[in-house]
Amino acid sequence: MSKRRHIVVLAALLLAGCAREQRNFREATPSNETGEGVQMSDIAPGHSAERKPNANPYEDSAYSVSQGKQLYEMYNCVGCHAHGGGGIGPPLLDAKWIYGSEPQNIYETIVEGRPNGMPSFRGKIPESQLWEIVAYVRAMSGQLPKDVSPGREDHMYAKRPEASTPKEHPPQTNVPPGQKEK
Amino acid sequence: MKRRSSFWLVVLCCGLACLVSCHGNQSALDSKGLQAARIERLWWLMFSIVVAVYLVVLGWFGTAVLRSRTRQSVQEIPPQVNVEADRRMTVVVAWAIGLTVVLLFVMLTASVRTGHAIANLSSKNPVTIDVIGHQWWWEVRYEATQADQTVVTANEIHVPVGQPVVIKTSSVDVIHSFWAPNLHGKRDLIPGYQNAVWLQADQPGTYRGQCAEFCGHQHAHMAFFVVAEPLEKFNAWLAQQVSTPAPPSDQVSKQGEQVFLSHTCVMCHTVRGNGSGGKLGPDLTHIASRMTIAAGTLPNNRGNLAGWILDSQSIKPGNKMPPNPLKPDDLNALLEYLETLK
Amino acid sequence: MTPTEQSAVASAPDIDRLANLERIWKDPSGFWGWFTHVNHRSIGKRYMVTAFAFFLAGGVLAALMRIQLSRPENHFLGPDLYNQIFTTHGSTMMFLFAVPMMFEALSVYLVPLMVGNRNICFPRLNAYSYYVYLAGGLLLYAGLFINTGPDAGWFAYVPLSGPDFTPGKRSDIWAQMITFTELSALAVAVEVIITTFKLRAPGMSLNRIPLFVWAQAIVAFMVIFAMPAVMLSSTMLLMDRTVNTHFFNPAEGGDAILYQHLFWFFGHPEVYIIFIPGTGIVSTIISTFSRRRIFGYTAILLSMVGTAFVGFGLWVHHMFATGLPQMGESFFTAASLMVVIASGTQVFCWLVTMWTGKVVLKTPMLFALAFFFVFVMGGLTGVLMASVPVDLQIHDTFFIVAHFHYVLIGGAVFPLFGALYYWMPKITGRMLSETAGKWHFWLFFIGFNMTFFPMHILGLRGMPRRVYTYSSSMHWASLNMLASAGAVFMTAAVLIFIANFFWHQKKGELAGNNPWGAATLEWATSSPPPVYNFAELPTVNGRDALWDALPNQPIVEGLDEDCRQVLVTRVMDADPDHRDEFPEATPIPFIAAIATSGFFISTIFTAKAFFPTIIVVGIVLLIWYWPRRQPSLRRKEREIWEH
Amino acid sequence: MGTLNQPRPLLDVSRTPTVVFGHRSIIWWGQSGLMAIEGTMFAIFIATYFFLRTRETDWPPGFDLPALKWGSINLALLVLSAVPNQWLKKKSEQGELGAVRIGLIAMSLIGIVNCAIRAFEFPSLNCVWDGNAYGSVTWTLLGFHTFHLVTDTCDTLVLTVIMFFTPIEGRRFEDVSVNALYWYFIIITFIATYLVIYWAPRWL
Repeated sequence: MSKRRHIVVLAALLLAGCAREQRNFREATPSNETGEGVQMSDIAPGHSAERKPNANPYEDSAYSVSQGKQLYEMYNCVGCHAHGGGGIGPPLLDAKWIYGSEPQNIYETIVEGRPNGMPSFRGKIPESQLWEIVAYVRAMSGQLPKDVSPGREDHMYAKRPEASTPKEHPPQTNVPPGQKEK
Repeated sequence: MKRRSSFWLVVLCCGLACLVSCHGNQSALDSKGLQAARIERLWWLMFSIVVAVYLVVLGWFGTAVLRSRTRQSVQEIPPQVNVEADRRMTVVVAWAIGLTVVLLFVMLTASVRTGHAIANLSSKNPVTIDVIGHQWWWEVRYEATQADQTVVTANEIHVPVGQPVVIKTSSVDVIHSFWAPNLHGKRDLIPGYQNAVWLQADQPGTYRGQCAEFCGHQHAHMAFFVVAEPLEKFNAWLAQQVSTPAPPSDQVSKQGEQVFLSHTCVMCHTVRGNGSGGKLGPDLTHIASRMTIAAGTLPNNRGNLAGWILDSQSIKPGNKMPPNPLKPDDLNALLEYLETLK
Repeated sequence: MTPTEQSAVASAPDIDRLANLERIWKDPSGFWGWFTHVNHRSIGKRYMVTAFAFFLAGGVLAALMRIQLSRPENHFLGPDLYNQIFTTHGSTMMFLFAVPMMFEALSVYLVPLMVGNRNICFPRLNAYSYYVYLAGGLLLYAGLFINTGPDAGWFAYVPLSGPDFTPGKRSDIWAQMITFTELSALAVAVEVIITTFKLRAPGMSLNRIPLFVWAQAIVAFMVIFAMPAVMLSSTMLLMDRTVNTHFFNPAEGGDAILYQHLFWFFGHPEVYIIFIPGTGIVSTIISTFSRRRIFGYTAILLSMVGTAFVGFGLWVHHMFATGLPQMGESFFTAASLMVVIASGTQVFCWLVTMWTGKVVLKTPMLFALAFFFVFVMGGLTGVLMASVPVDLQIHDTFFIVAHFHYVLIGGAVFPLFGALYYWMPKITGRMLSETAGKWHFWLFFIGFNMTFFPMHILGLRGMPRRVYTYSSSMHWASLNMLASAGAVFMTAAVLIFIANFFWHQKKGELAGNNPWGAATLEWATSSPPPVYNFAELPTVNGRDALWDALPNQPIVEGLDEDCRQVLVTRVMDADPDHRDEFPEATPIPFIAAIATSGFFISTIFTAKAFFPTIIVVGIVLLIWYWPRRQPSLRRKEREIWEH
Repeated sequence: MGTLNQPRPLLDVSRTPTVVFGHRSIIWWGQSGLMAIEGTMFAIFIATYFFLRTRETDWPPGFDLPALKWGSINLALLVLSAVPNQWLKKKSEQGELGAVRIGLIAMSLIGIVNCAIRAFEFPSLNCVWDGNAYGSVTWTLLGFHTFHLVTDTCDTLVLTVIMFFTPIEGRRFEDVSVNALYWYFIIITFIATYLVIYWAPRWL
C-alpha cells in the first residue's frame, strides 16, 4: 500500500512542477470589453451573473507571477505603492487589506479604482495582465507558495524578494467596505 | 579509390560554398562597411592558408593509407620496427611542425594588425547613437546637445554614408549582441557595462542585423536595420524624427487618437505630442516612417499592423505585447491615426 | 626492474587457486547484488551503457531541433519548448555523454586492465561516482519531462539564467545537474591518477605507460583543476536564485562577465577533456592497425601535456564579443593559435606511423581515419576563429555550431565508435560484425558531413545560433533542409550500430584473448576478463607490453589469496612497494549516493533543507568509513610495518 | 605472455610491507587529490573576490570593515595548533597508540574550540550575505572554509572514537597521519581566507 501512496505523492509533486513552469503566452480573452461592472449585490436581472472565478489561474505559474512583477514596475504601481511598503498608496506587504485580499477583490480594486487616488484601469490593462498583476500583488505578502514567488531581481536590493517574505495572514473579510466585520 | 573521389567532392563543394555565401543580405562576406571589408580580407587570407594546409594533410594522409594498405588480416603480420625509416621521418615531422609554427605566426600578425586597424577608427564629433537592448527589440536614441533634440526610435538606425558613427551599447535586461555583418563584427550589450562600437558604412543601402546572443523566447525575432544614406538625406531624416507630428486633422484619425489614449496602447507606448508616456514598449512617434514592425519581423503595412495589434502572441509568442481585442471600428480608426505618424 | 628476488619456478596455475580467486573477487549477483558491485569492470560497463543511452536521448532532441529548423517559420516546436530542447541537447551531450563516456567510462573499464592490476583504486568511491552521475542525468530529464527543462543554453549565461529572467526552477535543475556530474568526474579523476601512478604492473616505468592511459591520466589532472570553476559558478548561480546573494546582480556590485569567466575557465579545458581521450584512442588504434609501435611516443605525450596546459590559458576566446580590452584579446589569440602546434604534432606523428606501417582497414581503423578527415577540418576552422576580427563575424553563428560539431564529433564520437569496435571483443568476448561496421561508418560519415558542412555556409550568411525559426526571406531554407536530411543518415547509422551490438552478443564470432594482435596488457587476459582480471599479475618489459614481452616474462606471486589484496608499486619505475587491501562489495556507496542526491535536490527547493540533509550524508559517510571488526583483526596479525 | 606451459620466473612480493606512510600510501594520494580540488576552489573563489573588487569604487561598499578580533584569535589558535598536529602525525607514524589517543583528543578539542570561535566570527564580519556582492563573497568565502573546518573536526572526532573503541590496526595510523595533513590544509587555507576577508578591505 505504501508504494502506491509514494507514487501518488510523486505524481502530485510532478504536476505541481508542471503548473509552476507553465509559460502561457496566448490567452483567449473572454469578451471584447475588458472588465465587468461593479458587483453591488447578488440580485441581478435574468440569469444570475456568474461571478469571476475566485481562484486566479496564474497563481501556480512562476512565469506569470514574474511577468506580473515586471508589469507592476512598468505600469508605475511603484509610484504610489513603492515596492509594497506603500507611500501615497497603502502598503501591500502587510496583512491589512481595506478592500479584501482574495484575487477577486484585488482584481476589482484595480479595474474599478478606489477613492483617494487609485485610478481605474478598466480597458487600460488587458485581462491576462490584470490577473498576472493580481497574482504578483498577493505574492508580495507571501500568499503564494515559495517556489512560485519571484526571487531576487537584478535591481537595487530594495527589500527581501517575495520568495523569502514570510506569509501574512489577512483576516477573512468578504464584507463590502464600510460595514463592520462581524 | 572510394576515399579519393569523396575527397575531391568535398573540395569542390567547399569552393562552391564560398561563392554561394558571398553576396546576400546579412552575410559576413558581403562587406559594405570599412571594418567589414578589412575583416573580410583577413578572412580570405586565413581561409586560403587553412584550405591549403587541409589539402596538404589530406594528401599526405591519402597517400599514406594507399601506400601501406594491405589485404592481410591483423594476426598474420608481426609488429615490425624500421629504425632507419623512423629517423628520416623525424626530420619530416620536424619540418612540418616548423612550417605550422610559421603559418601560425603569419596568421597571428595579420589578425592583430587587422584588429588594430578596425579598432582605431575615430573622429572628433561623430554621430553618437545609444542602442539599448530590450527583450526582443532595440531602443535607438540619437544624443544631441539640447535635451529636446534627442531622437528616440526603435529597430532602425540611420547613419550617414562615409562618416564614422559610434554606437554605445547597453542593455536593460539580459545580454544581447549588436551585429550587422555587412558593416562590422558583433558587440555584446551587457547590463552594467557600456561598450562602444565604431561603424562606418561606405555604400548606401539597407543592411539587416540580428541579435547574436541567446536572450530568451524571441531571440529569433530580434532584428534591426541599418539604413546608410547620404549626409543630407540623413539630416532630413533626423530633423523629421525630432519634429513632433501634427495633431490629426480628419475625423477618423481623431477618433483613432482617442482609441490610442483610452485603451491599452497608452500604458506601454509613447507618441510625443498626444501626452502618452509609456516606457515598456518602443516609441511610436514616427512609426509610419519605419520599414518594419516588431523588430524586423513584419514589413510595416496596414494589414500586418492590424494583425500585430490584435494578436501579437501568434507572431512572436512570449513577447511583452498582450493581445488587444478592439472593436472593428476602433481598430480601423487607430490604424488611420497610426498612419498619420510619419 | 629490480624484483625482490626471483625464487621458485611458477607451477601451472592450478584449478582450485583460480576458483578461490573467483570466490574472493566476485561481487554478489541478483537484483539486490547489483547495487553492491565495486568491480571496476561492472561499474565501467554501467557508465558506458548509461552514457550511450544519454547519447541517444541527446540525439532524439537533436532530431527534433533539425525537424523544427528544416523549414522557415515552422510551427513544429514553440519557442519555449525549442529552448528547453536545445539546452537539454547541449547539456546532455557535454555533461552526460561526452565527459562521462570518453573519460569516466573508458578509463574506469580500461585503465586498471592496461596497467595490469585487479581493480581501480578506491572501488567504493568508483561505485558512488556512478550512482551520483546517474542521479544527475535522471534529474535533468525528469525536469525536461515536467516542463522544467533548462532553457538558457548549455552555458546558461547570467542574467538570462538568473532569478529575474528565469522564474521557476529551470536553471536550478541545470545548475544542480552540473554539481552531480562534476562530483562524479572529480571522483573518477582522483581514482585514475592514483591507479596510473601507484597500481602499475612491475616493470611499467613512466615511459612504458600506454598512450591511452597517459591520455586518461592527463585528462584526470585537467578535470581536477577545471571542474572546480564550474562547480563554483553553478553554486553561485544557485545561491543567487535561492538565498538572494548578489554575485551576478549588476545593480549591487555583481557582474555578468564574472559568470562567463568562471564558466569558460572550465569550458575550454572541458572540450580538451573530451578530445584528449580521443587522441589516446586514435594512437592505440593506429599503432595496432599499422602493425608497428607508435611513432613519436614522447612527441605525442608532450603534445597531450602541452594541450592540457595551454588549454587553461585560452578561455577568453569565447568572450571576444563582450568588449574586453584589445591587448588582452590578442594574448588569447596567440594562446589559441599555440594549441594548434600540439594537435599538429600529433597528427603528423600518426601520419608517419601509418606511412611506415602496414595499414589494415578494419572498422576501428576506419573510424580512426575519419578522425583525420573530420577533426582536422574542425581544428582548422578553430584556427580561423582564434583571430579576434574574424571571430567577431562568426561568433555565435552556425559557423560555430559547425566548428564544434566537427571538433567534438570528429575528435570524440568517431574515435569513440572506433574504440567500441576495438574493445567490444574484450568486453563481451565476441566480435562485432565488420559489414555492419562498415555500413555504420559510411552512413555516419556521409550523414555527418551532410548535416554539419552546410552549417559553415549558414554561419557565413549570418544565421545566428539558437534561433527556433527564421524567416523565408533570409534564403537559409535550402541549406537547413539539407542539414536536416543529413541527420536522417546519422540516425540510421546509430541504429545499425545498436542492431550490430545486440546481434553480436549471440552470433558474433568468438574473440579469444587478442583478436587484433594488439600490444597493451588488457589483451593478455581472456575476453571477457575473469572477475580478478589476471590469473597472475603480469610484469612488463617494454613500451608495447605484449610485443616486447620475454618468452618467460616473470609474473607476480606472493599476494594473500584469501582477501582482495593488491600490489602497490612506486611512481617512477613501478617497483613493488607494498600490498594494500581493497574493500568487499557493499551497498553503502548506493545509499550514500541517495543521501547526496537528497541533499542536492532538496537544497534546490529550500535552503532550510541544507543542514538536516547534510547531517544525513554525514551519518552515511560515517557508516561507510567505520572499520569492520573481522577484517581488522585478520589484517592486524599479518601486517608488516614499513622497515 | 610467453608459452603457458614453460615454467616462468616468479617475482615474490609476499614480504613487502602492508602499512606505509607518506606519499607511498594510496590514502595519502587520495587526500592530496581532495586538497588539490579544494585548493583550486579556494584559489578561484579568491580570484572572484578580487574580480568583484574591481567592479566597485570603494570597498567594502556600504558596510563597515570586518572586526579583526575573532578572526585573529581563530588564526592564532589554528597556527598554534600546527604544533600538536605535527606531534600527533609523528606519533601516528611511529604507531604509539597511547600518544596518538592523547593527540587525537587534543586535536578534537582544538577543532571544537575553533568551530565555536567561528560562530562568533560570522557576526563580526559586519555585513550580511544578501546585502550586496561584497557581503555575498565575504560570507561565502568564510562559509566555505567553515565547511572544511567542521568536516575535519568531525573526522578527528570519529578517529578519536575509533582509536578507543574498535580493534586497532596499521591502517588506522595511516588515517590519523593523513588527517593531520588535512588539518594543515585547513590552516593554510584559513591564512589565505583571513588575509583576504580581513586585510584586503583595509589595504585595497
